[in-house]
Amino acid sequence: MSDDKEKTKEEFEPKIIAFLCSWCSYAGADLAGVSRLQYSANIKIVKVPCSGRINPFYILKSLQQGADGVWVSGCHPGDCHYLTGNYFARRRFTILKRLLEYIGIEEGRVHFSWVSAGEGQKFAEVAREVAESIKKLGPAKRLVKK
Amino acid sequence: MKNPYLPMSVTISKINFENKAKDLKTFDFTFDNPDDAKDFQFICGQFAMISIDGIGEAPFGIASSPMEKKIIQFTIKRYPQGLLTTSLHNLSVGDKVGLRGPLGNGYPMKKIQGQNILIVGGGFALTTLRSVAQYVLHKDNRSNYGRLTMLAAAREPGEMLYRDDMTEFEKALNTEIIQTIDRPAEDWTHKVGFAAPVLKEVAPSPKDTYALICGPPIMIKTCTDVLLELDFDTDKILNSLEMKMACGIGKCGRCNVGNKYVCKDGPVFSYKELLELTKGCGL
Amino acid sequence: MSDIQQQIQEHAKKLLSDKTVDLFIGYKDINEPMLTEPAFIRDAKDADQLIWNPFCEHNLAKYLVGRNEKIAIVAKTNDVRSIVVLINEQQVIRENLTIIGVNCDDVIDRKKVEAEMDGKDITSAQIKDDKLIVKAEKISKTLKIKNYLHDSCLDNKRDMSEICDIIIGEKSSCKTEEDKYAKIRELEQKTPEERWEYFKKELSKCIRCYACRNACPLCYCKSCFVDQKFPNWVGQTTDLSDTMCFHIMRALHTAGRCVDCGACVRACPNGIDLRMLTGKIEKDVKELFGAEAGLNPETDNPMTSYKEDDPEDFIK
Amino acid sequence: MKKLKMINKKDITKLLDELAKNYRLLAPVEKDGIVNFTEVQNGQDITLDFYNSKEPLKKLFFPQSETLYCYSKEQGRTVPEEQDKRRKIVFGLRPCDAKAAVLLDNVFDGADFKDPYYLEKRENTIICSLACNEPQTSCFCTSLGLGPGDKDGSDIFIVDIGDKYLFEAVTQKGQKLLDEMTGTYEPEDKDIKKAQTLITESENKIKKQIETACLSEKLDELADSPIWDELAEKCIGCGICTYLCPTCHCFAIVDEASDCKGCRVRNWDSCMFGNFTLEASGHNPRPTGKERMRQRIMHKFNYFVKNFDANACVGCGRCFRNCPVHNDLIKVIEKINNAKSEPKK
Repeated sequence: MSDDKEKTKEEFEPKIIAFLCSWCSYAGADLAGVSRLQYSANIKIVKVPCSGRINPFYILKSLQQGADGVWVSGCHPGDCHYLTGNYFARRRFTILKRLLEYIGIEEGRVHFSWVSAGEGQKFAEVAREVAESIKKLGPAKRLVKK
Repeated sequence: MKNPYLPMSVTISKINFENKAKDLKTFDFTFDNPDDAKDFQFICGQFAMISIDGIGEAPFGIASSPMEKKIIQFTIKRYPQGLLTTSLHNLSVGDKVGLRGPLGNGYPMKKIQGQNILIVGGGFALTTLRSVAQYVLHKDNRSNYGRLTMLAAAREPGEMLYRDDMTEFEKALNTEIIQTIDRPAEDWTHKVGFAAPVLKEVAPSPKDTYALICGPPIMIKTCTDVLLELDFDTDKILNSLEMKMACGIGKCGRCNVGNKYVCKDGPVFSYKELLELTKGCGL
Repeated sequence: MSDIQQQIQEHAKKLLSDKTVDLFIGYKDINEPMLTEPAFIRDAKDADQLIWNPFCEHNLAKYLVGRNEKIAIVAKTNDVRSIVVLINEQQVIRENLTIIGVNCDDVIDRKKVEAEMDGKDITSAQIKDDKLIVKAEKISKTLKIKNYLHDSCLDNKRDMSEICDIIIGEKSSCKTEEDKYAKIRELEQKTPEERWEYFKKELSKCIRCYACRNACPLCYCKSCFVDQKFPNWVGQTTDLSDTMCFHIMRALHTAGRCVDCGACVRACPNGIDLRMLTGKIEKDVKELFGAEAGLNPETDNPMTSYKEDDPEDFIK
Repeated sequence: MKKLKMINKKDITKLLDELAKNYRLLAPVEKDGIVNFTEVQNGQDITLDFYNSKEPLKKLFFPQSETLYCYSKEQGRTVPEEQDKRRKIVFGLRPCDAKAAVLLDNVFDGADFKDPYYLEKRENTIICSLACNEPQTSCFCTSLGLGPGDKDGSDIFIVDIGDKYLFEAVTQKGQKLLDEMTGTYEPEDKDIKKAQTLITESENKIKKQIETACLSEKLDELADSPIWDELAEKCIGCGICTYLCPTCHCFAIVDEASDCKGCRVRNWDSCMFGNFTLEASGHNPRPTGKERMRQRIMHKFNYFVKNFDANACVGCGRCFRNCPVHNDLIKVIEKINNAKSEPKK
């Protein structure tokens, strides 16, 4: 088995990329921080104008460059600042998630969520859940470019 | 066996802007390894592959004269689509880049000895031609060459390259420098007009004269026609071509004109050679 | 079969001589066993070069993009659906096009026939009504054509006559009964490790020649994401991760547009079954959004439209 | 120091097992109906009953993607070393691929610049090629000056004469390897004669021909002829013909970087691709399929002839056998030879 299997799971610090829509989820993250809610530090946030802006290539490129997990979060359907951004994104994510799992990427690698600006609490919970599921899966082996 | 793909390491010693639009910069490089500097013997008109590790590599004409031993100069234009040129323009003094060369055949300075020289440069293609002018006007070489006439054309005054060098060249004896821009602009004292008509006006006699032309394709075509009208010998009209290159040593098969490679057998071809090559429709 | 060829030649002569079209795209024989080539006929007297047999496998819709002359095109059902997608995406002007739909359009899969001849080089192949007589150096076999057709033909029995301007051959009544995504559903049941191993084995055969991309009528981008350096989406090396990303990204581009014509599978020199990848997306789009590509020029692409109640069970 | 040796067919597996012990043995292996040269540890799972491999031998000396050098902040630029330095044996290669390696030497072993990556692998490999007793219908090597029995480029030349193989050492390298082989015995005259007759029989089986006598001059005349539009019309511009061709050697150099370390990689490239000559300014001297098809044919049958006095083609037929639209090189050359060239304007 590869050397990091001997390294017990606790030491493994996953690298998680989070694409957050700047109007809702990024504000949610701010609120979580302001209200001192703890969530895993391995989540590296990338601010994007809208969840509709996220090209599936970003998610694939992150997995290829060695991210152990990707989390995409945007506004709830209906209150997108650009009205329909998250509706298009939703269809795109549906196809992308099923294709990635079909190819063989483990179930808990890629996460999607709707977190509005006022849901600091939900943001922290989802963040913990994402970090937990990715830590359980261990370092990413598939699709990573050696 | 020497690895032709491994670049030498050079450091940027000076950067200055060449035009108002600030998308043309001249970089001065010094060699990190002294015996690289010794081995790097080049002649005017040769080029080198400048590379940034992780970004890429591309060919650039050497703008400084071979007589200049301490530094080596390149003038590089930033292209919006150009990954490497944009990255180069983001570098600052002290950064290191890779350099491979000298490559290509360069201008036949030996063959030109004893002859007059007519230089016709358009826009930022003046780089290797300035190298020729500096080399010819250097005190050790001036006696080997006849009259030097240099026509530098540009779209507007802000785009005229090496203006301080040209004021320097004007002082030399038996030398005439003509600058021209496409359309009149205020406080512009030199000529106005496209390269070809101005060339017809100022061109020296074709006898014992080599014409070195480099610039955008349309300028090369019109100026060559003018020179042919003045019955310049097709063997004495020299063009420096530019094509996309990857290896720079005639292996990767992409920069050929006919059966000759611009990187290895060129970039300088006489008009006579080009007529022969493009009969085989090389481009 | 030859009366279909007869009709195609007559249509070509008529269309070309009275100038309704400038170019007639069909198929030409190249007297090689089981092979034909795309034909571009511009004047009427060459019309008799046009042929029709079960080896006319190429999807000619590939040649329509970027031409603004008046064109007539011989099209099988899947090709017609590709043309519909191109019309829908404004790559082809419907008025400039005369679609000649050929209905009995089953195409023989050369790889299946070659597998029967245990590697020997096929020297001749003749059609005798519904049988194919194939000769190799010391072997001769008679095969029932029905068992050697392309999967993409078997899986996509559809009647597209109302889209076509001219219809040749009787309407194909049979519709594909059994589930066309059987192989994909079977792969879905397996564990992620088995699926990863399957795609790793398949895609490590890829030599990045881009025949799948260049044969596909949907891939008409001026500058493909593979050629872009700024940003460099996917590496050019044959490293498994780069190849996988290329094929995943290309498959995502066909979401809601792929008509499953099989041109990519036929073009691949190493026989990679890319329909297992694009088929998965085609299945998901059909099951989740109830949309199928290339049936009606007016419906827009499911990926550029949405419904309020789209499925979102996986979104936290 | 016998040049000729015989070995029975049933002992060939044992011989290969021994060779695999102290050499890296590459032999034709069939996987899902496709035969390719792969590294094997023994002689069991190889097949010598095949026409030709799908991918050419060039992939061994000039791999599809090869790291020129790696760079990092600490070590600067380092050229990767091949770990397993043992010599390689390519067993069962076809004579056309062996000849293709000689043609590629003109490019990579040039008088001006030598390619260290190619040459290191080239010297470290012994080529044992196997004569073709059964050429394919798409083979046309006889019209390129070689044939099923051509020994050029091989170190050991093998002929299958029914139940035995005749080994012949062609070069010094081959002789050294032949002497190391065990289980071989002296051939009789009738074996040598039989090998000769088999080869001439095989040569007569090749029906396809191309006329290359004055092809280079003809191509010069046809520079601007409209024939190229017609020849390139059906081509879809993929890279199969150039990637599977044993003599195509064009490549691109690309940098792969992840944060502050990475490497410069050389990948195969194809003149049929759109961005082969696309410049940063957006100008492309070969914008459409017509110029690219012209460049491909010109490079192989005109420029290579002018530069190295040989056609860059070995008649293996891979280019049109694998082409999605079967762009038959035989017919292309025929059309070029028969085309009338209009007077220069």
